Amino acid sequence: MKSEFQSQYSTKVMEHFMNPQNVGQIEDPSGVGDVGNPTCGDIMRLFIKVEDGVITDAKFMTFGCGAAIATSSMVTEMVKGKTVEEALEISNRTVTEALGGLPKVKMHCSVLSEQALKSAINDYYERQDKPSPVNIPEDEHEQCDLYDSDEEE
Amino acid sequence: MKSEFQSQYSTKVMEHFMNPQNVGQIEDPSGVGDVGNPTCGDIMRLFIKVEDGVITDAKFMTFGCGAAIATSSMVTEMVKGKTVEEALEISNRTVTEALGGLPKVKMHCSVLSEQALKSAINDYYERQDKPSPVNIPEDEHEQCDLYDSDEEE
Amino acid sequence: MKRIYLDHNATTPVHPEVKAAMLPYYEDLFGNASSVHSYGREAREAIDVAREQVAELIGASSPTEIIFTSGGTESDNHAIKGTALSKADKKGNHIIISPIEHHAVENTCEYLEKRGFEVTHLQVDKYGIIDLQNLEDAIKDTTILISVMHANNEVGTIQPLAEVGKIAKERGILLHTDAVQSVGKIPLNVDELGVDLLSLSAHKIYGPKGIGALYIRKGTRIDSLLHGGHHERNRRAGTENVPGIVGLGKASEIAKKEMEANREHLWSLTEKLRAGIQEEIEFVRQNGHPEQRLPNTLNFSFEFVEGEALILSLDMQGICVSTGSACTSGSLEPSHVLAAIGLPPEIAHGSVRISLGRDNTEEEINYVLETLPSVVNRLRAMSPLYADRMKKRKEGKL
Amino acid sequence: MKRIYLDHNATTPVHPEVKAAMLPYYEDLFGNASSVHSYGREAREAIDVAREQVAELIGASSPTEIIFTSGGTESDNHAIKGTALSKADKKGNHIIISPIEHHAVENTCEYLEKRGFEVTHLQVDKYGIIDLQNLEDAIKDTTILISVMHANNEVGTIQPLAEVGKIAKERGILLHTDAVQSVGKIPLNVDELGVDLLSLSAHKIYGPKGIGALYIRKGTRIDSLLHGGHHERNRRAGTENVPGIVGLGKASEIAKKEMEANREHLWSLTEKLRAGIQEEIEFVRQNGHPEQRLPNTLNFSFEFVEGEALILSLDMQGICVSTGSACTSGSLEPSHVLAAIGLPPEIAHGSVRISLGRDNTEEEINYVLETLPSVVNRLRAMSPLYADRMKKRKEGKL
Ligand SMILES: Cc1ncc(COP(=O)(O)O)c(C=O)c1O
Ligand SMILES: Cc1ncc(COP(=O)(O)O)c(C=O)c1O
Ligand code: FES
Ligand code: FES
Repeated sequence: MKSEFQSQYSTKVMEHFMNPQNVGQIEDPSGVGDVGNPTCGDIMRLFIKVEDGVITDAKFMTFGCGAAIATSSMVTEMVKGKTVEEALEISNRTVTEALGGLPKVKMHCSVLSEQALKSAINDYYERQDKPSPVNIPEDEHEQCDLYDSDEEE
Repeated sequence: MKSEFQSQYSTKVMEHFMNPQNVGQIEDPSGVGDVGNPTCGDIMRLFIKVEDGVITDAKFMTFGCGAAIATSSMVTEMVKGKTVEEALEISNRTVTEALGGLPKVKMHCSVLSEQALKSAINDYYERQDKPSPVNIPEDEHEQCDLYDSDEEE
Repeated sequence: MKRIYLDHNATTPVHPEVKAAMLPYYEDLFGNASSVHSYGREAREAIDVAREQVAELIGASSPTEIIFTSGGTESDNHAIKGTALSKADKKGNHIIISPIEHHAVENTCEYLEKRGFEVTHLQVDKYGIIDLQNLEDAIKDTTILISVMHANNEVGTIQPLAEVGKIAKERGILLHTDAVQSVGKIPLNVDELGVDLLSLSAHKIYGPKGIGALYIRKGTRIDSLLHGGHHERNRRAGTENVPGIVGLGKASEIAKKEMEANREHLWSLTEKLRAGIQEEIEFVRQNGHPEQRLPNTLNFSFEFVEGEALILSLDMQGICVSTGSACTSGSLEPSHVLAAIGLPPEIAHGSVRISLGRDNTEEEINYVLETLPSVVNRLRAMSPLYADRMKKRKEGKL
Repeated sequence: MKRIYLDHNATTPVHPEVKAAMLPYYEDLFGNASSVHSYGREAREAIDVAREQVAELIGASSPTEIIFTSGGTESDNHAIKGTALSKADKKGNHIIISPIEHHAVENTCEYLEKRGFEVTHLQVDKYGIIDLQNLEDAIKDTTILISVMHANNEVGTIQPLAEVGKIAKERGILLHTDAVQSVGKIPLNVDELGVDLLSLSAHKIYGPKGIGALYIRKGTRIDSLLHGGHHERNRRAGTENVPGIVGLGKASEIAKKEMEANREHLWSLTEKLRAGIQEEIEFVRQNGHPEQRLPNTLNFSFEFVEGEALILSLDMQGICVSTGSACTSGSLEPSHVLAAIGLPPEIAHGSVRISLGRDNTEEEINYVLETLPSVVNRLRAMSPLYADRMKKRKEGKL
């Protein structure tokens, strides 16, 4: 009940926001995903290094809110050591859960992290000229302004 | 400025309310005034005794608010010792002044005291079959509900 | 002089624990609940707790059904105008209210009437209770809202609201109740009553003035009254009154905890007072329902005297009571509630409401019973109406 | 960790003297100001005093021109809807507002628009100042109200309101101003400004939350927003929030007395801060007018970083500031004020409002100047936008 009115971040989110893991670029990446829109205040750029079908490294650069930075950090942590197929199982829900939840108004930031990951994997397939099995999820909302539409007037 | 928002009684009003002068009836009055309307919550009955054109005694009975009782007391005090002609000079304004003012919403109670006095004097003239010089003032307001009409909505 | 306060339906002192709960939010924890930084988070958390406390008191199934307002008046205005304006042009424009509603409901409906809405006033019996058949008959296809108060502020009568709730539900009409006087005083559950909208106010239950709440049942869509920032999930704009909200929350918690004890205490004191008055004083009528009433509220008409003179005289003896509702005391209208229960105006003018609170004692009631008769007698001794009546009695005409 | 509060435009702590003035009205002097008995009279007197204190602060010619409300939002809603609904069907239905109004004005107008009113938004220059010719051109025969805020809450820009007042008067149109951010901070006189309606709020000037006032020039007739009892001379129903009103009165008195000293203090601190930021940090823009601004308010855009991330990071260092207005921080819309002054959205997203208060010290400003650059740098180090920009610079493309 309480969380419905809560617009606060969990301790886990704040940890990843203050000490984000895997910030930076990979010099010679296997795939790069670049999603978001500066007009809406968020851009996420995710780099993966794939060796023998396994993601051995992941890095990110993000322009965005606290949740965007924390989910970027979390998603890069989660993919490392996974096979590409396993990585495709990661969704905005699993990222959010790993962070101990996100305020309702910040859910779309976790969608962004899923998009960034999938688009990096997509890029990995394309660079290899392989058909991509990836379905990049659409952010359900077209406009930047997400809060209003969800709530009562 | 302050008094516009004040709905309180002056010390003088409270004195006359708590210790009203001249309560009662005159057994053999020279004139009686009976004004007001129980439906509106106020009735004032004023008795005068006139000897050689001079008001030698005055008494009242009042069903009404604090201001009604205080103005009754004050007006009976004011008329005693005055000639009938002098008594006719007394108005709701002079009664109110003698009481140190009244809240705006209570001004009509002082009108009632003027009406009661004038109607007693009128009665005095009529009992003597003399033409009455008295003009009994009309309460400006026809309904009981006076407060609203005066104020903003 | 010691003062005896018997006007708790007008307002109550803030409970010491409520005040203690509020104080930190003025200086140390003064943040704006919308702020992202730590001051804002502290304020937000305090509001969340208070919302649950209020939800608990009225049995709301989720705290999200509670929005905070500036008091009972705003809650009433919000519920009624919010429904009217959101439904107008669509479903209809007809509103049904009881004839003994607080002015916050009545005058809001009057305002809507001037703007093209249709308002039906129900009838009540001599105790102030509405008639359910009369309600059923009043309903039209265009009826969008029924608003019936739970307990009356002047006479204390409690309505058969659960029955109203059933009718409203059957006919698919929203039901609002002004529960400002019943919340915290008698058990109350929004589901059992079947209400969609419920108004309450903190200062009637030992909370601070200037804060109240509106219960809005999940799924009920009404227009906002105050537009602006995204506060209260877009339903009530304005920087949250954090200390006030905390105070309302705490007052709700205490009211729930102490309700049973207070009810018994108040019922026994009021019964003693009622019996004493009826024994000691002639020409007195009790107004309102003798049993279906708030445990703290009594209303009497003392014939031949005027109410303001009576309460001023009592005030001089240290006894604080009121005529009808505090809101009309500045005006000279006789109470519309007393008129609706059929009291003739001259008798309505002599009415006094005595509303007790948790701190009143038996000793205080004894003092009132010693003092009241002589005060009434003093005023009757100068009343021409009383004189006439006594004369008739002497003449054997009565 | 010591916290440095630099978000005074969101809300302020209650001044210790204000709190001390309020406290007696919770327990000992808890009466309902409408009550006839002694508790009521004590409350009434306290309200009378407060009304004069507020009237004094804004130069109203009579305290009867002040009504108390639940805050700035209610005052804005009351002024605008009250005018619209009282004039509609008679004079016209056209309202003119600036494009940088607080949501309490903007969303109220948007609501009215849906109900058939016509609303014109003026233009502003890059500092946020309206154009008087543009205003003259916008006026129609049907214009019933102009609403232009005195000082902006996000960027601090002060409008040439006295000029607007002249135009409004000439054309016989009511002028409302939202002066929530200017009252108590800069000298202000309702007659010199020529306004008919003015909104203010206590919690922005070291008073309590949940209380404000609306100035209504004598003779201005507008509809009520809250209907009910005869409070506030029938213009605003609801049991008066006595402690709140006393607090607003006291805060007004103190604001008047301390205004000059505070202005100087705040101006010198903000100038130091502004100079320091512009010296220490690259890619930063000041928003709002550099001179025609509130003495306590600065607004900067830090390019390539997002505002929420920046204020959260500062919060971790004990520095409390905000992005734009506190009311929109829960939402993801970029500020409409920054959009109106022509800031591209991606830059608007990196904006921070720093609003100082009477208790801030030079030491605190020094700490901010030490901390802010590294916080900005940390976020830029993870920003893809910054990386791209640096790459271009290295490639000699800029
Ligand atoms: C039944 C009822 N409804 C509404 C109100 C108004 O509440 P508030 O004074 O909080 O505006 C009151 C009290 O004044 C009341 O008794
Ligand atoms: C310019 C302006 N107008 C109106 C308001 C609303 O005032 P309140 O928070 O008292 O409702 C605020 C502050 O939130 C403001 O800054
Ligand atoms: S990145 Fe869009 S709000 Fe989080
Ligand atoms: S007698 Fe009518 S109010 Fe005073």
